[in-house]
Amino acid sequence: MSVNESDVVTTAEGAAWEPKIVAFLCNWCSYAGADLAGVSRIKYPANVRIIRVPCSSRVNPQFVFRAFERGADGVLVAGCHPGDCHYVTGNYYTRRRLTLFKRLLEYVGFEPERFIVRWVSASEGQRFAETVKEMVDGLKHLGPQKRVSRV
Amino acid sequence: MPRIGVFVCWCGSNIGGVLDCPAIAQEAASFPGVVYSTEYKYVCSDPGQKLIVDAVKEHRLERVVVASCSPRLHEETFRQVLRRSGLNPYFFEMANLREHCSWVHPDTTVREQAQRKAVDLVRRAVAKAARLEPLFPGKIPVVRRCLVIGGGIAGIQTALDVADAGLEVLLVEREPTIGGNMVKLDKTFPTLDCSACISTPKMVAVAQHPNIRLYTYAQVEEVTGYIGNFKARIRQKARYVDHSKCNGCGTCWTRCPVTVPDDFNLGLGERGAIYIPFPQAVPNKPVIDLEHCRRSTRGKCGACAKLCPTGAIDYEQKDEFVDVEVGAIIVATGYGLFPWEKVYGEYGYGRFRDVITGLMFERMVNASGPTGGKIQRPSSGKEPKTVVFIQCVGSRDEARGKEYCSRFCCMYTAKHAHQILEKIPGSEVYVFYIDVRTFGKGYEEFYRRVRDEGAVYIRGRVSKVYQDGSKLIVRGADTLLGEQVEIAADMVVLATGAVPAAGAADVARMIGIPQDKDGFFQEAHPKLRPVETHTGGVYLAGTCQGPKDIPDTVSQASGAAAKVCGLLLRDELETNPLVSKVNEALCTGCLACQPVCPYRAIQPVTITERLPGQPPRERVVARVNEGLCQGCGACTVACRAGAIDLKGFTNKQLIAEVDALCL
Amino acid sequence: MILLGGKNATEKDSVGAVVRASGHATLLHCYQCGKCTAGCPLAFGMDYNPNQIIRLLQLGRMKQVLGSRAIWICAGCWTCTTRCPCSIDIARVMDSLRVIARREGQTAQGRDVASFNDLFLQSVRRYGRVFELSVVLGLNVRRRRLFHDADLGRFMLARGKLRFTAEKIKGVKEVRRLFSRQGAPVRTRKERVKE
Amino acid sequence: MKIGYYPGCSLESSAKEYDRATRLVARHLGIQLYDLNDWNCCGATAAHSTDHFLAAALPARNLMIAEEMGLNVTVPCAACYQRLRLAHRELTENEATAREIAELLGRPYQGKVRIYSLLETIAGIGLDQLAAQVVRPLKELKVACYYGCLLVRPPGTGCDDPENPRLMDELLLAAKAEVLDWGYKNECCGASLVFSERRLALRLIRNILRNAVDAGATSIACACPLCQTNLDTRQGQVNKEFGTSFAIPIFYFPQLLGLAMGLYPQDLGLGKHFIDPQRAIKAVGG
Ligand SMILES: Cc1cc2nc3c(=O)[nH]c(=O)nc-3n(C[C@H](O)[C@H](O)[C@H](O)COP(=O)(O)OP(=O)(O)OC[C@H]3O[C@@H](n4cnc5c(N)ncnc54)[C@H](O)[C@@H]3O)c2cc1C
Ligand SMILES: Cc1cc2nc3c(=O)[nH]c(=O)nc-3n(C[C@H](O)[C@H](O)[C@H](O)COP(=O)(O)OP(=O)(O)OC[C@H]3O[C@@H](n4cnc5c(N)ncnc54)[C@H](O)[C@@H]3O)c2cc1C
Ligand code: SF4
Ligand code: SF4
Ligand code: SF4
Ligand code: SF4
Ligand code: SF4
Ligand code: SF4
Ligand code: SF4
Ligand code: SF4
Repeated sequence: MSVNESDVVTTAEGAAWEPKIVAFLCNWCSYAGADLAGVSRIKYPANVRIIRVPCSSRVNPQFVFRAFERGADGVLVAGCHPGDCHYVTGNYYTRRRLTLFKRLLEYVGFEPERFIVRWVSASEGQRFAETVKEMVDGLKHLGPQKRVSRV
Repeated sequence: MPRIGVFVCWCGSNIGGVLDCPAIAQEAASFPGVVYSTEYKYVCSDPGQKLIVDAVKEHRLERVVVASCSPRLHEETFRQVLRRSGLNPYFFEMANLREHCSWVHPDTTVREQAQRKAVDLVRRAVAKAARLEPLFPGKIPVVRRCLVIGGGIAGIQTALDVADAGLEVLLVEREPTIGGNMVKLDKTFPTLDCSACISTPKMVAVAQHPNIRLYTYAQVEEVTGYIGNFKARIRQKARYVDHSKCNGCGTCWTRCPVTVPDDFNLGLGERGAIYIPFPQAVPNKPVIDLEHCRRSTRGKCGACAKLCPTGAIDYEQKDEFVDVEVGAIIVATGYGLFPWEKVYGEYGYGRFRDVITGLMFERMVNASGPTGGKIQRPSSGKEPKTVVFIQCVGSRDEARGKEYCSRFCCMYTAKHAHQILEKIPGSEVYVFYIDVRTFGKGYEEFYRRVRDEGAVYIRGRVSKVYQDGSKLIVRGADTLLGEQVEIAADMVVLATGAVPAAGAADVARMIGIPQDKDGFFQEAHPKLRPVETHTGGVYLAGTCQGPKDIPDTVSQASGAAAKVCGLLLRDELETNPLVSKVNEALCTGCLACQPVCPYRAIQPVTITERLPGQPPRERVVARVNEGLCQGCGACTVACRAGAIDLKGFTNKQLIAEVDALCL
Repeated sequence: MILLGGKNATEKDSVGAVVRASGHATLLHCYQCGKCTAGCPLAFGMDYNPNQIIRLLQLGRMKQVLGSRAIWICAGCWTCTTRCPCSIDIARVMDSLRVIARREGQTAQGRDVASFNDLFLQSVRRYGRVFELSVVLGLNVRRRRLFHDADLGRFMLARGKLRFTAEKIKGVKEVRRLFSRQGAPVRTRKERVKE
Repeated sequence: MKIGYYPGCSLESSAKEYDRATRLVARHLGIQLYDLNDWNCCGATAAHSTDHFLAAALPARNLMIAEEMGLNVTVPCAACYQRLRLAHRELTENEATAREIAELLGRPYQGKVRIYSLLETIAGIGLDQLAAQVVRPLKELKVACYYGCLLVRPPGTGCDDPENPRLMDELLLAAKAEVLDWGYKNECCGASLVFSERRLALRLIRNILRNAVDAGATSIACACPLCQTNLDTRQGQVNKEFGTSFAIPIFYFPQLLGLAMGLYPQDLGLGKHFIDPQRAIKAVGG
C-alpha cells in the first residue's frame, strides 16, 4: 500500500479529507489519560494514532520528523505535567528539546498547529479529547501537510 | 522475519459492537510477517489464553500481537501467557482497540474512520512485534545489611524495626549519644508523656540488640555502589576514652576541673571537658572534648587519666575508619533549629537573656535539666509571671526566614503555655500566632484545653521586643481587633522552626540524593513514595525529609524499615529489563547522556579496545548501571552519536511504528 | 494601644463576673472565627463586632467593652449563639454586659435602649403587664421628641389597637415582690424623685 | 384538646387581631384554649437585658399559674414563648434561682408545664386533620413564611429547626398555599430595637421585605406579634428611608388558616392591617 490513504478516501467516498495525527504519549500520564477518555466514553475525532513511549523524554525529534516525512499532517507529544514526571525530570528535557525543535519546524515553514506538545495527566481524559479535537480543527483548516511529505 | 500471530479481541460488544473484528483479523493477515490471524470473543479469558498457547505451538509463532484493550490493563497477563507458551515474554505487543478506538468512536457516522484506525493500530503493533528482541531481567545479589545514618528517634525506630526482622543494622550517630532532639524534650504533646521515659528504653534496646552495631561519635564519609550493594566508609572519631575498657563509673566527669557551656542543654548548663551529654546517654561512656581539655590547652592536668580505675583514658587515640558493605541505606539525620539570633534584630539578636527558644524551654522545665525543672528567667533566676510566646520564628517568613511551616512549633508552644500555667500559679501567658496548626489526633483538643486554662492567643506577629528595666516589652498587634498591643513580659519564648540538620548538604552529595528547595531530602513522591528517594536502595526517615512531629517521624521510620525489609529479605534483585544500553562501539565518550539521567545511572568507564591490526587502545565510554536505570529513555535522545538505545522501546521499533501508522 | 502584662492586666475580675453571669467557665476557647459577626444582623451598626467583644473580654478589656455601643445595638436575636462552634452564648454575654453596664450606670452609649428597658419594666412593675402607650410616650418624653412615630400612633388608634388605660392584674403585688429582690434595678418614678 | 393560653401583652393591644384569629381558628379545630388566670408580662427583652433574675422570675409566675391549672401552655408570641421556655429551663436547672423565686412567690414550681408555640399546638392536631377543614384553598397565595429569631433560637428552646424551620410552611401547605423557599425566614427583624434604634431596625425590616419580594412573595406570614407589627406598620417608614415602594401584606398565620377554613375575613381581624391585604384575600376568593 503505497497510496496515500486519505486520497483513497476522497475519491472512493467523496468524503472530506481527514487529517492524520501521530501521537506519542508517555506511559504514566498521557497514555493513561487517553485510556481514561476511553473508559469515560468521551468522544473525539478518530484521526489520532497513538504510540506509547515510557516517557515524553524518549521522543526523539527525529521520530517527529519521520512522521511528517511519511505524510502525517500533525504530530502530538504528550507527557506528564512538569513536576509530575514519573522519572522526576524527564519532561523538563522534553520541554526544552521539543520547544527548540518546534522553533526549527516553524523556521522551515511548518505552521505551529502541526506540532503540539501538551501536558496531559492520567486524570485528564477530557483534556486529551479536547486536545485532539482542537488539533483536528486546526489541521482541517490548514489542509494536508505537503512540506516534507514524501507520499 | 519472525513468524507473527495476531489475535483480535471483541471484548464482547465493547469492541465487537463497534468494530468489525473479523475484517480486522483478515486485513492483519496480510501484514508483513503475520502467519496467523484470528479473532475471539474474550481473549483474556481462560479459553482465550489457551487459544494463544495452542496457536503458538500449532503455527510455530515467534511473536504475538493481541489487539484488545489497554496494555496498562493486560500486558502483564499476556506476557505470562507467552511464558507458558515457551516464548520470551517480551515477544509480545498489544494494540489498544478498546480505550483508544471503540469506546471513543462509537458513532455509526464515524464507523469507517474507526475501522481504519483500528487496522492502523494493529499494523503498528505488528510492525513493532517484528522488531522485538528477547529481554531477560538481570539478577543482582543483595547484601543483607542496612546502614542507618542518624540516631534520633527516627534512626532508632527504623534500626529496631529492621533488626527485629532479623537483618543486620549499622547505626551511625555523630554525637556521643543517640537520642537526637527527642531526648532533650521534657514532655511530648498532646498526651504529655515524659519524653525520656518513652525514648530512653528504645535507646537501650538499640544498644543491646544483637543485630545492631552502634557507632556513636562517628560519621559516614563515603558511599559508593548501588541498590543491594553499597559500600560505605565510617569514620569513628577519637573519643580519647577507650570504650572497650571504660565501665561508665563516672569518676572522670565528676572530677574534671574544666567547665564549659553545655551544648546538650543549649548553654543553659555546664559540663566538663570529659563528659557524657546527659545521664541516660547511650552509650553511657564519656568522650573528651579536646578543645577544652586542660591537658591539651595548658599541657597539664591528666586528672581523668589518673582517676580512672580502668585505665580507659587514652589521649593519643586517633580517628579510625571502618569499611562496610550494605544493601540499603536509611537516612535519618533529623533537623536543626532556625538560627534566629542571626536574623531577628527586632527580637534582640540573642542579646536579651530572657528571650529563649522553645528547645531551651524544654531543657528548663525538664526535671533532669540544668535548673532541675524550675522555670526561671535566665537573667535573674526568678520565676517569670508574664510569659509571651512568639510562634513562627524563622518559619513562614519568606523575606528573612523560611517559607514553609515547621509543623510542630504550634503544638509545642501550646504545650509550653500549659506548662507555665500549670507550674506557675497566677502566671499570665500570651501567645502570638499567625494561624494555629493542630492537624494531629487529639491536637485541636489539646489546644482548646490550653486556651481554657488561660492562655491568651493573640493573632499577630510580634514586631519588636526590647528590654525596659527588668521587663521585656513585647510589641505586637491584635489583628482581629485591629489594635496595637504591648505586653510587659518577664520572659519571651520563641518558637523557632526546623531547618535541615547541619551537614545535610554533605550527606546529600555523598549518597546522591536530591535536596528540596529548603535543603530537606527529596522523597521520590510526596504522596505515594514518601520514604523512598530517587536513588534505589536509599530511604528517608523522620525530619530530614521535612519538619514533622514524633508520631509522624516514627510512622515514617517504620515505613522506611518496611521498605528495607522488603528489599533485603530477597536473595536477589530482579532488574527491570527495559533499560538503556550503550553501544560501546558507537559511543564517543562525550558523556552528553550523563547529566540528563535523573538516576545517575550513567558513569564513564575506560575500556580497552582491540581493533584488528592495531595496538590495544584505552578509551572512555559511557556505561549504564542496570541497577540504577529506570528506563525513561531521556539519555537516548541526548546522545548525538546514537549510541544509547532503550530496550523495549528502541529507535528501530519506534521508527517502524511511525512508518506503519503513516502508511 | 492595648497594654497587657503584670500590672497592666487589672480587669480580669470584672471579666470573670461577665463570664460567670453568662453561664460560661471561660471565654478563652473562642478562637475568633468570626461566625458570630458574620451572621449578626446588626453588626453593621456596631462599633465592635460581636467577635471583637469576645476578643476584648479575652484580653481583659472590660472598660472598653462596657463603653462600647455594640452591646446596646445587639437585638438579642440569638443568631450568634445558635451558630457558634465553640458553644459560646454570645447573646447571653451581651445580655450580661448590658446588665452590668446598667448596674454600674454605664449606659451612655445606649441611653435610649436602657431608657426603653427601664420604662418597660416600670410598666410591668406597676401593672403586672406592659402598658405600651405609656412606654412609648415615656420614651419620647425622655428623648424630647414628642411626635416620634406619631403616624403609627394615629394608625393604631384608628384600628383600635391602642389601649388608653392600663389593666392592672390582681397579682400585681406578687410581681412587685419579684422586683423587690436586692439588686433588681428598676425603680419607680416616685422612688427616683425621692432620691 | 385542652391547653392553657398565654396571650402576652401585645395580643391585648397592638396585636388584637392575632388573638382573635387564634381563638377562632382554635375553636374551629377543636382546640380548647384556657386563658391563664391573671397572667403577667414575661418581661421580654427589657427584663433579660436588665436583670438575669427578673428574666426568669417574671415568666416563672405564669408557669406556676399553668401548673396550678394543671395545663400545658401554648404561646402565640415568639418573644413570650422564648422567655417562658428559657425560664422553665432556668428554674429546672438552677436550683438557687428556683428557690429564691419560690420564696418570693410563696410556692414552688415543679417543672411540669410543657410550653408550646402556637405553631406546634396547631400542627399537633395533624396536618391531614387541618387539610380536611380547608374549604377555600389558598391556591393563588404566594406566601413567604417568616419565623424570625425567637421562635427557633437559641437551639434547645426553639420549636423548630433553627436554620430551616418548616412548621408554618407545612401548615400553610396543608391550606394549599404556595409557600416559598427563601433566605430570610429566620433573620431578625429588630423588633426590640425599633423604639430605641429605629434606623437600624428599619434596615433589618427592609432586608427581609426585599428578600421576600425577590423570592416572588405576594404576602408574608408570621407567628409573632412583634414581627408582624414591625414588618407591617413600618413599611411606610422603610419606603421613606430607603426610597423603596414595598406594599406587601403581612398576615398572622392563623388568619390565613382561618381564611382557608372559610371564616370571615373581618372576624379574623383582617381589616386591622397597615398594608391592606384585600388584594391578597380576593386572590384566594376570600
Ligand atoms: C522545642 C521542641 C519541642 C518539641 N516537642 C515535641 C512534642 O512534644 N511532641 C512531638 O511529637 N514532637 C515534638 N517536637 C518535634 C520532635 O523533636 C521531632 O519530631 C523529632 O525529634 C524528630 O526526630 P528525628 O529523628 O527525625 O530527628 P533528630 O531528633 O534531629 O535526630 C537526628 C539525629 O541524627 C544525627 N545526625 C545528623 N546528621 C548526622 C550525620 N551526618 N551523621 C550522623 N548522624 C547525624 C543527629 O545528631 C541526631 O541525633 C519538638 C521539637 C522542638 C524543637
Ligand atoms: C475532599 C477531599 C480532598 C482530599 N484531597 C487530598 C489531597 O489533595 N492530598 C492528600 O494528600 N489527601 C487528600 N485527601 C485525603 C485523602 O483522601 C486520604 O488521606 C486518603 O484517601 C486516605 O486513604 P485510606 O486508604 O486511609 O482511606 P480510604 O480512602 O477511606 O480507603 C478505605 C477503604 O476501605 C474500605 N472499607 C471500609 N470499611 C471496610 C470494611 N469493613 N471491610 C472492607 N473494606 C472496608 C472502603 O470502602 C475504602 O475503599 C482529601 C480528602 C478529601 C475528603
Ligand atoms: S483482553 Fe481486554 S479487550 Fe479483550 S476481553 Fe479481555 S479485557 Fe476485554
Ligand atoms: S573513670 Fe574511667 S571507667 Fe569511669 S567513666 Fe571515666 S573513663 Fe570510664
Ligand atoms: S585531662 Fe582534660 S578531660 Fe581529663 S580531667 Fe583534665 S581537663 Fe578534664
Ligand atoms: S507549626 Fe505553627 S508555629 Fe510552627 S511554623 Fe507552622 S504555623 Fe508557625
Ligand atoms: S552521549 Fe552517547 S556517545 Fe556520548 S557518552 Fe553517552 S552514550 Fe556515549
Ligand atoms: S534510560 Fe533514563 S534512567 Fe536509564 S540511563 Fe537513560 S536517562 Fe538514565
Ligand atoms: S462564633 Fe464563637 S468562636 Fe467564633 S468568634 Fe464568635 S464567639 Fe468566637
Ligand atoms: S444576639 Fe446580638 S450579637 Fe448576637 S447576632 Fe443577634 S444582634 Fe448580633
